[in-house]
Amino acid sequence: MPAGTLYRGREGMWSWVAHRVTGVLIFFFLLVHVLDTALVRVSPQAYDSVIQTYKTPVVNLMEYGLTAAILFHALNGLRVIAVDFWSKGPKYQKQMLWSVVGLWVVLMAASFYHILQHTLLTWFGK
Amino acid sequence: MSAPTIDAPHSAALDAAEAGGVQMITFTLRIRRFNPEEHPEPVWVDYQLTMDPKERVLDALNKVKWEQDGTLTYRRSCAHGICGSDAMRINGRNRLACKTLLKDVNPEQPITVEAIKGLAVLKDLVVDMDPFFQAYKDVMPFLITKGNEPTRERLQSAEDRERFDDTTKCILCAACTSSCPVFWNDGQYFGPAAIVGAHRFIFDSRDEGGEQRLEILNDREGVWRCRTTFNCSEACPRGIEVTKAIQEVKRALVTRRF
Amino acid sequence: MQIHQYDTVIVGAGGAGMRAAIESTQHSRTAVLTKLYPTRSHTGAAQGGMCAALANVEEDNWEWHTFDTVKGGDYLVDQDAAEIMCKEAIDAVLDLEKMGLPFSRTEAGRIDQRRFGGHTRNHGEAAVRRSCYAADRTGHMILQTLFQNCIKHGVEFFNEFYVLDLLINEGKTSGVVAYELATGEIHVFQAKAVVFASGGTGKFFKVTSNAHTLTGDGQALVYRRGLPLEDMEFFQFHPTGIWRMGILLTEGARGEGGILRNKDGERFMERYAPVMKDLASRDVCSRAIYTEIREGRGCGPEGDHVYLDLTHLPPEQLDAKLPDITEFARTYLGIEPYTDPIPIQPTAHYAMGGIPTNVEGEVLRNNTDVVPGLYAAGEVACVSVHGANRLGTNSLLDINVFGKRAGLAAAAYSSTVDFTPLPQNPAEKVQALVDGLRESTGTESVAQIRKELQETMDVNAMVYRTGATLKQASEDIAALRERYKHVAIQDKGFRYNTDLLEAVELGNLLDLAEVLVVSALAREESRGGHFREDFPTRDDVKFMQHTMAYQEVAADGSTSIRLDYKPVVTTRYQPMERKY
Amino acid sequence: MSTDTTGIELVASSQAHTGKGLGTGNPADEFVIQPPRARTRTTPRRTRTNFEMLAWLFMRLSGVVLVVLILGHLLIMLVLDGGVSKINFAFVAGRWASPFWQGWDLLMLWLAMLHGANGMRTVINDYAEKDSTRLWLKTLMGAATVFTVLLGTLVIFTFDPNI
Ligand SMILES: Cc1cc2nc3c(=O)[nH]c(=O)nc-3n(C[C@H](O)[C@H](O)[C@H](O)COP(=O)(O)OP(=O)(O)OC[C@H]3O[C@@H](n4cnc5c(N)ncnc54)[C@H](O)[C@@H]3O)c2cc1C
Ligand code: HEM
Ligand code: SF4
Ligand code: F3S
Ligand code: FES
Repeated sequence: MPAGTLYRGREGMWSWVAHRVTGVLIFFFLLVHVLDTALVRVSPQAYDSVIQTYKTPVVNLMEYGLTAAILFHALNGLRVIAVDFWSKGPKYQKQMLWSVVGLWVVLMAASFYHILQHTLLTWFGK
Repeated sequence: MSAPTIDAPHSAALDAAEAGGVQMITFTLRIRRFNPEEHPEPVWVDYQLTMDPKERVLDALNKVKWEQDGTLTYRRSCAHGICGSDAMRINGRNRLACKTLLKDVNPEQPITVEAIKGLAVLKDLVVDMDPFFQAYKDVMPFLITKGNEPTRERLQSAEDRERFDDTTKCILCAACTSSCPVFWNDGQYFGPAAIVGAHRFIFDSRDEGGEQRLEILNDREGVWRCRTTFNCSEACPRGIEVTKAIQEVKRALVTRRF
Repeated sequence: MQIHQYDTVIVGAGGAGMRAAIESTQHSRTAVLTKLYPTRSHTGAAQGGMCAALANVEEDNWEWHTFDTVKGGDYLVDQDAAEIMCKEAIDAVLDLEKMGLPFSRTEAGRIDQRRFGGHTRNHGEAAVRRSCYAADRTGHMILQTLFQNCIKHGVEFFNEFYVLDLLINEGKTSGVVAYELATGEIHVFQAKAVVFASGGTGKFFKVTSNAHTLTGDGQALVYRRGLPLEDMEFFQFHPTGIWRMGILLTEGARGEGGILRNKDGERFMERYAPVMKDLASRDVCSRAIYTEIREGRGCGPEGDHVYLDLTHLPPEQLDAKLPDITEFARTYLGIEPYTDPIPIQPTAHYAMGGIPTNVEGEVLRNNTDVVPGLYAAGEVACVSVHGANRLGTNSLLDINVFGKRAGLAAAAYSSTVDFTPLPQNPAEKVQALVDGLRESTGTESVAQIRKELQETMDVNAMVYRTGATLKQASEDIAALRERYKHVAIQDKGFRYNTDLLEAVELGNLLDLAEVLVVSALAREESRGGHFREDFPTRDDVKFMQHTMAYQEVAADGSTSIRLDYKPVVTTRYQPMERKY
Repeated sequence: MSTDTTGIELVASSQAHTGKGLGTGNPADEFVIQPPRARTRTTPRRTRTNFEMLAWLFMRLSGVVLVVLILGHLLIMLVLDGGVSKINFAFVAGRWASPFWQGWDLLMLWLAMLHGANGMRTVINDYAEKDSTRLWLKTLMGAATVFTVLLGTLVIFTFDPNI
């Protein structure tokens, strides 16, 4: 696409792009997640060995990313629902979006240690 | 004879508006030109202009056409935002060229101008509007009533009139529809303008065709395709709360009571 | 070249064209040819309202409306036509309401009405509420509603088709020739009846409320076929255009209580029109403004404008009744009308003159006879209901009343007659015109000639005119017409060649400007919109008649203008001194 | 003097602009910049069912419920006592011993998968240009969904902590 033909949408458009991207991401993750959990039917060892790989720093970080995606999708999803069903929703969509982002940042910061403690512990020790 | 005078001091804005001796600026207008008779691919062309920053982008286009390159092609008529001819993408966003002052689109940088998205580009800034109008026609945008006509006007309270006021302002400029990401993806979606057109009648207390129109918009390509991206509301030069109108139609469909 | 056959062809899809189309489509096979998508027509720019003596809010009747129209037109109005218009006004408004037009409403749910310039109760006693409106978007609503009803009736539109010639054969209408913008192709439309509704011609002035596309195409091509143009010297200058830009601020603003003020803040209209004050008719207000400016009481550093003051009106009232024009002030001037007065100046607005028709919309080829099958309605036509000065709101009325009449008459005619054969090589003239422009090797620029035309018209043929200024304009136009012969265009293509069409339109403007100036020069009196400083009074003995201008073509192909006069139809009202 | 129109083909319809160029035979028409998919006479296809509306409603309702289910799930799995480090077979076994958590996870699985699948359907509809591509993608996605949902359900119901 020749440069400049991008549409410079505003908050509403970019939040939708993010919502869509995170939605698709979660969907694919979910497929994998059900598969790995299904291993509990195969044998405890198989399950535990897969879960073990989840505890590596790389996957742990991805987990953090996934949480970020789910959190954003969930919060923004609530915003979309508010736009749909609350008559003043469209008017306050931007304020709601910034609240979503704000809440998301807070929650992500709060869960930083909790989710990544495993990695932090491996890397930096106690 | 009493001659009431205005004693309010001149505001700075009024002084600015009336100031003599305009400060001209020189800037670049970057237009995405496309003329299939000459070249099958679109190209960006830069034009240097010196103008009063309080003039409109349409004035700048006119200046290019009249003084530099007569082949530049675009639609325009009223030149004050009332006819809907000149929706185009200015600095990446849909606007009416005649309602956009140069000073408001940062003339320090090149100002980019290109055709609206999602409709076939025929030449320069001219797109094929027929699919757009077809979608509008498809929602039956005319008053539908049953029974005998009254001899005088139909009565309508001021509140009932106010209910659909916002969507009567539409000038069918297509700025909204061509800003909608769902519409770009495939031209099948009815698009916000058609829904605005339907809304204007669905919420008119005199109209009795709301049910039919709702049924039309209940289509696979109807209101449900809207992803609430708000590009339409941002783009509308008439300040119509387009997304809100769409949501009202959705809610009317869900409740089917209005 | 393609040939099409339709019973009725309508040229133009503004208010008049679409109103005609709604009628004629129901009775005959109709095509509407329009150089713009219908909703782009300039009817959509009309703001203030459409008058009808509905008496919804105050006592009123159509006879008072007729009187105001006749007086407003400085007694040059054909009174039989004015009576029809004012009487049918009531149904015209009700028809629109039934078609779905969202009028602003009264408390009781009826169509609301507001005051407007020159509209009075009981023959001039006081201002009356007669104008039906939808905020300050009345024209927009009319245009949209008519378009919507055209969709309902399945009207067949040919969008972006420029009609460039009228075909007359054996003295009867046989069709039109059009140029398709998208492809550059020429189309011949054979038709039994043709209705011209192609709108105004304001673009020969620089400061104008008119759209870029109002170039008088209809008037010009009919005129070149040897048919007369009536009263072209009467052009209305609306008092309140945005300073320098000409964008209109409706008279409804003064109807809602807005006041004109000079640089001292004085409400100067009290001096010029003690009764109606700011709501005097437009010619009176425009002259008053220019007098203030000339006498040094204009505003701004150059003293070249006055103010429209709305600051004393409650913001809620402005939001509800005048939302668009307040937005214009914000967008284009960057000022806040709640707190600042708006700089304004008179702006070229409306052509009272045009193609002469009778009350059925039939086009006259001289003072008495019609061209069978040819109709005109709207601003392109001159019925004449506006005489020397149109009252505000009477044009939206005109396009509805006479648009409908012309549509009905055309359909009735075309269902009784056969096609008139097309002349030999029907597209010859248009082909020659576009080929000539495409292949021209001249050096003159369209934009430059147009600019000079607009400048001379603004200086010499505006609100105040004298023999000398008009002669100057006439010489300038003659020189520009000469230069126009060597005009060249840059776009030689076929697809969307707007360069070519701007050149064609300029040709029309030049011809019509010449007619305006020549007619004005001959009218040695002041009446309505035509004010001669060298003849400042009305002369009912010599000039109580309509000007009829004909193009005469000499053997060598050169053209000249022949003026003739047509009596005014007077029924009830004898001319009186005109005071507001 | 007149032109005889009997032999000439009369053109009656107005412009046939359908987004497929101007249809005038002008070679330049091939180069018109097309919209992604032209709206034609046969589209949009009227559906006349409430499917889209129900799907839309389902997205919102399931969304609200999922907020509770998924955020709760995340909280327990990733945040509370020890995060991922604590997860192993025994932990899962412990949870699924209770029908409450069985129900929770089952509902979460179904809602999330149906919500996700419907969301993916929208995405595919938007971006797949050809009808056949669309069909393929949707079939693939549908199959994956059905498989996953069935597998997950099976696992939850037939889970045996003493394996
Ligand atoms: C800013 C403004 C405000 C106004 N406000 C009021 C008001 O409040 N009340 C009132 O009564 N009047 C008002 N008027 C006047 C009134 O709006 C116009 O006179 C009236 O709308 C003219 O309508 P019309 O149908 O004759 O022409 P238009 O609406 O101008 O339509 C002309 C049509 O002809 C077509 N056309 C032109 N040339 C060609 C060609 N060569 N080939 C094919 N088609 C062609 C165009 O495409 C267009 O569709 C206002 C005018 C202006 C400019
Ligand atoms: C956590 C709670 C969730 C909420 C509140 C939520 C909310 C929503 C809402 C309201 C929509 C509709 C958006 C629209 O119509 O414009 C949506 C779309 C979507 N959701 Fe979710 N969702 C959640 C979880 C999930 C999960 C777990 C998945 C993946 C399996 C998912 C995948 C999707 C997808 C793919 C879309 C379509 C995106 C689009 O069309 O742009 N969502 N979500
Ligand atoms: S809703 Fe607004 S943007 Fe869309 S067509 Fe109407 S006026 Fe233009
Ligand atoms: S831009 Fe499109 S997605 Fe909806 S909110 Fe507007 S129609
Ligand atoms: S030219 Fe009419 S809207 Fe811009």
